[in-house]
Amino acid sequence: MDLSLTDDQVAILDAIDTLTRPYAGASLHEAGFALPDAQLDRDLAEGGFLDIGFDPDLGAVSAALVVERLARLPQTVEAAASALIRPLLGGDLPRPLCLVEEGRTTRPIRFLREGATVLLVGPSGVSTFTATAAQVRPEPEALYGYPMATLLTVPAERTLHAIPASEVLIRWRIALAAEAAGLLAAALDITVAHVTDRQQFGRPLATFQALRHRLAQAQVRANGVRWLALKAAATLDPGDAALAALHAQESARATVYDFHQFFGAMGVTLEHPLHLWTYRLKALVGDLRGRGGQGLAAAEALWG
Amino acid sequence: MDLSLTDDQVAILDAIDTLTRPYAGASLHEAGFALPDAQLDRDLAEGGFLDIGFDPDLGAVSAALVVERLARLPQTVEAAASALIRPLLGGDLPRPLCLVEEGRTTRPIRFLREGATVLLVGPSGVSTFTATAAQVRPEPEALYGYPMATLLTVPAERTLHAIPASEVLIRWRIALAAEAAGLLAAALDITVAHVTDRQQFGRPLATFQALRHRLAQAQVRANGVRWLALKAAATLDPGDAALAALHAQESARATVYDFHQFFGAMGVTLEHPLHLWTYRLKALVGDLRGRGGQGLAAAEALWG
Amino acid sequence: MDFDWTDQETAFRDRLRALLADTLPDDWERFSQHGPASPALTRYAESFCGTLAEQGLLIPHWPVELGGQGLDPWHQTILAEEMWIAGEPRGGQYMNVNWIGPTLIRYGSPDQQARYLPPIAEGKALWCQGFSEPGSGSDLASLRTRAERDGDQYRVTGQKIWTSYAGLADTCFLVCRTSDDRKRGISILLVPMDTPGITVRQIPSLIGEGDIHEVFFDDVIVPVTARLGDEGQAWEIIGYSLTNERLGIPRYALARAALDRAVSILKAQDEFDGEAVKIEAAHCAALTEAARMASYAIVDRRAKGEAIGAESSSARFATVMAERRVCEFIVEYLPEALADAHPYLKMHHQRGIVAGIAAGAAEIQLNIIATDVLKLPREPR
Amino acid sequence: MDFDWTDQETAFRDRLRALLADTLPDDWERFSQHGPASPALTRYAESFCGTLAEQGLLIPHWPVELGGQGLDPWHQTILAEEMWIAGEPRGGQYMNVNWIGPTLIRYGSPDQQARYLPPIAEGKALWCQGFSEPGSGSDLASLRTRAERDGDQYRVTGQKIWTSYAGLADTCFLVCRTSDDRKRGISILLVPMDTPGITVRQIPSLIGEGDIHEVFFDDVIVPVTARLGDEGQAWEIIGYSLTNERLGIPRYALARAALDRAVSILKAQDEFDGEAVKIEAAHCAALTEAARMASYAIVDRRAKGEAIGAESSSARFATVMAERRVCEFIVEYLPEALADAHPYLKMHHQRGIVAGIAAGAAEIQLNIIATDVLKLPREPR
Repeated sequence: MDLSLTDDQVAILDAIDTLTRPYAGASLHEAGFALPDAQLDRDLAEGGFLDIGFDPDLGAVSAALVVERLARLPQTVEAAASALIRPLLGGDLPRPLCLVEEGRTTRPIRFLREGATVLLVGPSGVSTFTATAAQVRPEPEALYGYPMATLLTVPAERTLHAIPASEVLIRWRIALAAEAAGLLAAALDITVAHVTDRQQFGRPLATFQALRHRLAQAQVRANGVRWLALKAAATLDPGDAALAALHAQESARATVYDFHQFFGAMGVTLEHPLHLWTYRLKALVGDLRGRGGQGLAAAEALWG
Repeated sequence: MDLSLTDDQVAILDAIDTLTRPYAGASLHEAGFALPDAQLDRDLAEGGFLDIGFDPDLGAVSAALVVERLARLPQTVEAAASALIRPLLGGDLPRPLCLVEEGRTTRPIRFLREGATVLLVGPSGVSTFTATAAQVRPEPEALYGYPMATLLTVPAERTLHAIPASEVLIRWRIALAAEAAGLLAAALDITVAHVTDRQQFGRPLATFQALRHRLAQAQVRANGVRWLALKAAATLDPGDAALAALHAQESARATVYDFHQFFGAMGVTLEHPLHLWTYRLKALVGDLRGRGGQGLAAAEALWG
Repeated sequence: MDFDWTDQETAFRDRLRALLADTLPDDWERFSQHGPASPALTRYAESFCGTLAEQGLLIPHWPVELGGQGLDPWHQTILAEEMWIAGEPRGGQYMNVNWIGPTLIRYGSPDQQARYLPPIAEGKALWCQGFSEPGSGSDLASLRTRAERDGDQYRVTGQKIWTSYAGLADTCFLVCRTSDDRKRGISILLVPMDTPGITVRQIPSLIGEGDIHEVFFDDVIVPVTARLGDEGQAWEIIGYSLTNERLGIPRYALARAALDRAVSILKAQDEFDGEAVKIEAAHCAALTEAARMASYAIVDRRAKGEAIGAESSSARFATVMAERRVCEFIVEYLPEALADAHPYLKMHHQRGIVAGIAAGAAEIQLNIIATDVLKLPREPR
Repeated sequence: MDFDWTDQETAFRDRLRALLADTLPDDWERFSQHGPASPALTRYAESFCGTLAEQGLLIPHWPVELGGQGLDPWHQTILAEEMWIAGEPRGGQYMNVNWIGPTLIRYGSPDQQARYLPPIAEGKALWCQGFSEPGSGSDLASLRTRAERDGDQYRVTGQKIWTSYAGLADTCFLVCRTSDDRKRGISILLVPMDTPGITVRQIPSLIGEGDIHEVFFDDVIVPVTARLGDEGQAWEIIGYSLTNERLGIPRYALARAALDRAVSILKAQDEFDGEAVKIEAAHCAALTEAARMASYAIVDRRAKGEAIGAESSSARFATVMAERRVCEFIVEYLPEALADAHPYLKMHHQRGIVAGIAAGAAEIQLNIIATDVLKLPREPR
């Protein structure tokens, strides 16, 4: 076992940090509910950062590392599906790649817009289509911190992919966990900064033990989600993937409330960016039928 | 609505307090895993305290109040089933009354011994029998804080009772919740006393905020379990009963760990009585298929 | 013990429900997604509260001599539950009738009562409460907005934040510092919001347009006659107000209603079929009902004229637990609710997520329970 | 990043499993319900550790020059996991090889090393650790057992509590006070347990016979040569010991093994069929694997010779979370395990329930994470 980053991985993450530095420091005043950034998306795509999963020498672990790192940004980029699932499908599909589970096609979908590739996965197989304007209803009032839209119809004519749905679900779960790991880390970071700065009763909030312990538990969870995501990316095992996604969804539930608690009223303003991470975490909690869905998948894989 | 005790209820609880005062103050040094007390049992039975549920003027709420109060004692008495379920069956069945769910007859059973009445409830109906020595294997090493035994065989010849199983299950859940309410209150009381007394880092443990907040949450839970149990006893509604039992089992899980945490090593000695309440709570957590069983019953009753 | 409603209470609840059904517009559920403090809801509330006042349902719990009917705390609770379940069509006026009015009745001068009570009773007033400041949230006694006495007037300078309704309110219930004594140096001024020197800035918010503001006081001149009670009496007056709002909003009731709505939607979609969703819904219901009963235990004592103490913090924390779990249930099982699919559930989420921070943070409730219910020795300061 | 075991590591684990299967008696699972500190297990451990020593598996991670094979932290972890999963047949000797021996190697005098290391290496020693006192648990620096210097000896008076193995141990690793300086006034004495003036009282316990004791020191005379390191050096020495035990017992491994066992029993009983039980089991597995990976991240750094800091507290707390949930799973779904039906699961429960209080309470780990990982400003004292 060797749990250090390889030299390649260090170089990739350094390059991402360099590329994203101007974005990380952007003014977030009145950032709105979501914060998409077309320029950042282009920069990342052109830099090849979303194609790392296509390189067999780098593989899914490196792709997961990229996803985790990008999820820490206040801006949102469709990276998780592109980096981790697109390699299964071949490289010529237009981004963003939007994941939809059969039977849940009426739910709001992250990054869906005209021209996006929609990936439909379920018992009847794996298929894709390019969304038209008529198929898409944008949801600008959605609270989730991602650009979202609802799919009005699913076209009968779709490209079928000769890969098992189970392979897509494994990678979807890994993508979810890797993205959650980055979101958790960023939300934790900003909350730590806030409570260190914010004074109540004549001392920083961070000096109150109950809060310290709850943030420490959030650290334990964020760390666990990250490791489970990376391990699952390494093994591509269905049990590992389901455990990683389960732990991610459970940890999102367990920590988001606390982060907002510690931010107090500031956490519900659009002038502070907390929601850009916490509401994205909320959006991930319902994926693939929520914790129940991941739990059953894990049980099937582990003890089925 | 009138949530005060009636004069009768006040009088009954006062009489119980008077009767049990010598027992409440008993030395608990090396009390062992469980602490049954035949004399206390006789005193309570002869005083009629376990027959209150037979009196239509007093009814199930008063019986639940008795169960809750007795559960606070370090000694254990089979009160819950006798006080709340026996009235359904008629009064001539020998105590203790031991509850067994069909399909789960091999699980250890509280208070089971030769001569006890075993009540079997399930889809095939409600029946009772008097246990013989040959049917019973005592479990002196069971950790649960109750005298327990395993039923080796279920006799074919049993007394059938012409009451619906659902009626028994409603009262079983209320009995469970009422007993849990008393156990939670007593475990909370003794933990509060301990942390107030115990010094660490030069001050009482009770002055550490993280611990204070966790004990405060335990208070909220104990209070909620008590009210849900009493309300369910008043309505005898299947939904109310299932919610009360669910909240009791969930709250037992949520608090028992903390109580032991705050007692530290003292909580695992037999010289301190904490386990007499916490391990009884553990025993209740698995009843009627645990939280899943109560949750499904509640969902059926509320939204079925 | 008796857990039943009286016939009179049931009839009162039925009457409220009928009135809501008759009065609220057809698109009310979508409309009520705007926060209770939004301009849209504030305008609607004036018409709605007028209707309530006509029907004797705006201040039924006030004393008869002040236009009320002297109804007991159970009726007050039923009123609060039904209004909150309905999305609080009274808007910000719920504060007026629940605690600002009663506080003025107790502490107001005859002039203040004559000026402020009638508009409240008619459903025409809108107040905002100037409590929180940028450096002082849970710790009210640390507030710094100053009112300097200058003859028969005060000169007020400072800043309030998170102020709901400030953009449209006519009067501010302003807590400010008149001396350096931490608690006894605080006084209350009743300040018309059109007084020169007051500036209001809306803060864009996740939970709805117009919901929260900053309010700046820049040499605002307020006559001494606008002071409520004595100088330095604010701590006592606020304590009294809190006894009138001890239980806060009956959030458990909306949480349960939202849960029931979510379940009915899931059933209609054939998605209330697995064990996981049913068990999670049951946990939510257990928490809402535990919070309800803990709250009713306090109402019962108020109805009997008994003193209410720290136990109300236990009921409040129970309510926060319930709100949290219902919000999480909907996010997990009906994520489209937070987009545009189910306005009633979105409304619930928007109001529910602040349960733990509004009107006394959940952690403050835990402190109170630890110290005053469990009688644990205090933390060192 | 590479998450695979090497062939050598896999072979090492297989060899351990084969040895355990060959060596442990048939009734081992029932037998191992007695705590690792029970007389029965302590006696058995002497024979078992003798076998391990013969096979070169007792101290394989010690330096070659001291009889070990210099195996790296990954092998040490595999050894610890397999032994703990098996119910720790080394009994109390696991302490000897994991930290008492290595501490003596670093700080012991030549005489001390010559006296104490060979019996440890042969599997014949049993130590107890004199740390906790009635008034001093998590706060070690508050200990009060005094060692008064008197020429070339110390006179020790005081009381230790919760002392595992004390009833049968031959030597005590005693932490005591040699001056009033809170941390620099603490020293370590290596005290034969048959020294006059030592009295041991067994404390009856939920978790097994003989598991915990009080130890009274009444004018116990200990030669100065029995002091480990310098006077006042205990704080430093204990700090070093902790780096050798930073991760503590690999409880996640037994928790996962117990979970798998419980699931297999439930399946055999046709009770692993509903969603609820499966989802709860999956939550348990997620926590055990999260704890495992957090622990491996630390092992990886140790294997690379990097300094290990507060991150190990994060792994330890993750382990406590996992232990707790697995214990709760078994109590809820297989309650008979805590009676007499499934000795392996009862053994797990008995050892698991102290995860949060043994060897640094869970709350202490959270303090460390808050201060040293998250870098939050400290609490006021």
